[in-house]
Amino acid sequence: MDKTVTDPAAAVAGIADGMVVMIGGFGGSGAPIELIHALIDRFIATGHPKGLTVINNNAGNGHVGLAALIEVGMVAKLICSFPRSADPVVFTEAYLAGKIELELVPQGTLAERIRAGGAGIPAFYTPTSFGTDLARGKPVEVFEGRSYVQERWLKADYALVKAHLGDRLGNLTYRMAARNFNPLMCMAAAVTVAQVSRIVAPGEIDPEAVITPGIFVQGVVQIANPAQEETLNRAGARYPEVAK
Amino acid sequence: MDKTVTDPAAAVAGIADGMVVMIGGFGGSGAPIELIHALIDRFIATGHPKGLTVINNNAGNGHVGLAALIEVGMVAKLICSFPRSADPVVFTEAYLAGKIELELVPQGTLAERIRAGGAGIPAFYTPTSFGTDLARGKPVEVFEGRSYVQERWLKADYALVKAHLGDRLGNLTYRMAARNFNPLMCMAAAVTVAQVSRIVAPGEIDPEAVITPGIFVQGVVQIANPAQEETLNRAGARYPEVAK
Amino acid sequence: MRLTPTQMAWRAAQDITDGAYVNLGIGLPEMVAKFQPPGRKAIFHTENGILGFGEAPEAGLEDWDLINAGKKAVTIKPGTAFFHHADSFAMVRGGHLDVAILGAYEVAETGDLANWSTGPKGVPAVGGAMDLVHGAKRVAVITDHVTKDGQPKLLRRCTLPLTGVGCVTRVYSSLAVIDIEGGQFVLREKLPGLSLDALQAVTGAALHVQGAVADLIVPEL
Amino acid sequence: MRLTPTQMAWRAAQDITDGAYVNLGIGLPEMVAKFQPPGRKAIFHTENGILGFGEAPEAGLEDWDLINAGKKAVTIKPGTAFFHHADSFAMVRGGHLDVAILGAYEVAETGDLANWSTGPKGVPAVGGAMDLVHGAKRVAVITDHVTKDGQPKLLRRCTLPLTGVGCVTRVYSSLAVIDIEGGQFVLREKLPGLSLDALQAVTGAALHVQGAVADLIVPEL
Repeated sequence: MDKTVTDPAAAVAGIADGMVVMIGGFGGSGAPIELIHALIDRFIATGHPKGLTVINNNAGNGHVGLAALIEVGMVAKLICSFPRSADPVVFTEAYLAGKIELELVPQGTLAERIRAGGAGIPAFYTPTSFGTDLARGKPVEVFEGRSYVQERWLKADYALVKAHLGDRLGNLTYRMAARNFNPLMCMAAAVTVAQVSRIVAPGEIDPEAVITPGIFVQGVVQIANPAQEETLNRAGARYPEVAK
Repeated sequence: MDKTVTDPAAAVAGIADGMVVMIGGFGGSGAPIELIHALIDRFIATGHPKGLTVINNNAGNGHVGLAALIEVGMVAKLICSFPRSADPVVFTEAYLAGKIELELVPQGTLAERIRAGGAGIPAFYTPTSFGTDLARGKPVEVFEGRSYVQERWLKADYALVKAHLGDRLGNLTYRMAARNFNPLMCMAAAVTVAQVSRIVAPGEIDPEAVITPGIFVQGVVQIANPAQEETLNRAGARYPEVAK
Repeated sequence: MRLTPTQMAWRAAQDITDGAYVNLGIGLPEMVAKFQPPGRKAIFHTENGILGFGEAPEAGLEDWDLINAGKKAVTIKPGTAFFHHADSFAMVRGGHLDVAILGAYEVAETGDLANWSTGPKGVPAVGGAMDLVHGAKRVAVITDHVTKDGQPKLLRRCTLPLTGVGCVTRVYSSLAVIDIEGGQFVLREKLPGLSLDALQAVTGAALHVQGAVADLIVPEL
Repeated sequence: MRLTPTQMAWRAAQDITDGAYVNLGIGLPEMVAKFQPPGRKAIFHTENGILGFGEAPEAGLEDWDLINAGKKAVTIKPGTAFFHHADSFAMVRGGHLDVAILGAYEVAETGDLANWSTGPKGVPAVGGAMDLVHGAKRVAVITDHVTKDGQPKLLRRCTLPLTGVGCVTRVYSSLAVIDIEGGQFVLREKLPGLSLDALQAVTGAALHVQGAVADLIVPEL
């Protein structure tokens, strides 16, 4: 078994119009920029995929990565906790113009809903958001004298994640806080594709150090020197490049 | 801050009559034998603690560790998934004699209930046990056309776990499949005491390699060469030693 | 004339594809791992937190921190991963396993399985079976076709406490390979020397035939 | 005469005990970390998966995989641990944090907090605040006592969308330290030059006095 995928274009080739796509990362850390840009390339070339529902903690920053995905018009709906950033202009304009739907979810609930999707738990109760606008319409139940809100799992057709090392069986490690939502999204998607800085031979990752076991990963593509959103934004980058 | 505890006796000194105690391990792997035996020593010397509710995957094997805890009469109730072993005579006799109460829980549900206790999730839904005797009396709900059983969290007053390395902040690693329920129990108990093979300085455990972050651990005690249940049982060991 | 446990395990192994994620129940199903056809490598999962473990070590080389769900010593190999019990059952319950193969006391034509309790006497023990039957994409059973007393184990309805409802889709018995489809037993293979009538006589529910019934041929093992 | 944001952060820091696990909200609360009294070391948690992180690196030495919830670069130090978002919020929701200190638009005498939405206009953003207010053992707020327009931020009832119900137990304002007990604001400390009447005049609900009210004295910073 070899889950290696040759390039980012091949890695995202299966994403179709209207799919639900989880994209890892918290701000720029752990964001799979090259996979997102490969998806944009496909859209520029073919007009697809479009009408995507994207699940990410944020809503993009500047004009690269997730922001660029929104800017070119591929995203119909965003499920996130914090659609603000240093430069949130792309999402803000799309949202205020009514061009993109927003489902706002508290960050811990977002993480837990994704884990639940991966773990076969269709619903769970949390104290988070009880008594607030974000609990509106959701069932409430009292356990041991305290009120809790029922939340549902989140699943996806695809997850695009960024990891550090990966082997051809799909075992992954992450780099510091770039871990964040990535391991959860690997669990919750029918197809998970991970971009990794280096593909190593099975056994090179210590079995104790595997964060995402290969069972949760369907494709691994090597991007040796991945771009970092913060660095791109400080350089004023745009994707696709305007000059093209 | 230094969570180091000098010896097993001090580590278990706070466990009182009637408490709920989670004990890590799957069979002998990851079972904190020395902590259990320290608890037995206290009972032999003082008559306390007694009437404990113990949560473990199993019900002990032979006449050491959890089996010995049951044999000396400290356990009023056991919550477990699989009370069979190579030599289950202690639990079997106590159970058939009506001396110990048993709550049988499917293994994945047991793990998830403990995690839920640690994660502040009072209840969740699982497909496991739907339509079986073990779902009797539990709420059932249909999500997306499939039936699920509502399960509640499990929490404990104490967790006794076995880890591999630990630092004085309580960060822990485990050894291979000895990980099992241990990290979950650390999360779900008001007080977690971990026996570790070696106490290391903070920073000696790679931040990427920490399995249980110190926030979940209140005490760390070094047991340099921990006994292994399988080895004790093959040698026909009993605790406390009969010859004493 | 019937298959030995080893032969049943061999037959079950022929249906496991290369790269499949597989959980094998304690006991007889564990033997399936030995009979993977050449060129295929399944990845084995054990509930206690190992994916991609290897064969048993030589006697005397056991490490009791490295065991499977049956508490037998196993080994690691390149690509092994360790994880805790909640992650392990996320793999199970979340539908990430391709196949689970379990033992059975009884299987019903509805796909119901009973394999954890022989009734109110004795000590009940469930382990991970109830999670596996509702988690794996395909749940199969390996079982003698009849009990030690010659009574059918394949029934219209289970009489023992259930492990899961409508979960089993294929039975590898000592006499036949039977699928469960639409609430019926559908016969796929039977021992060459065994007539359909003879097989039906030791089966507690109607056997249906859809298309050809192949000969169940396994090597001497 | 009122405290600067830095002085409010200093005051809040005085209540954090040695070894406490603390989450500091984005912005003003982040400053609390700088003012730990000598001999005390809190352990700081950030929602995006770090426990026990260190101070900001020098400019130019940032690693953008090592950031806090405010997306600012931080550092590791001996004892740091990384984990994923579900484990991070298990720490929060599971009651493992000792203290969370957050900013506020409004705080009610009931302990209700509003700090995530200024109403239907603009883009709403909630982040981890709703989890923190129901997770940490103690939830405190740092806030100017009044809005930029001089209107009270401490109210009988919040007028903006709530972050949490009955969750705040202490407010460090630019004028006073106020506890919330039994649905009342209980004044604990106020600036020495400020009369109770003057403080009440800029507070949107009754201030109660139980025992002595101490002088709120902070260093020049």
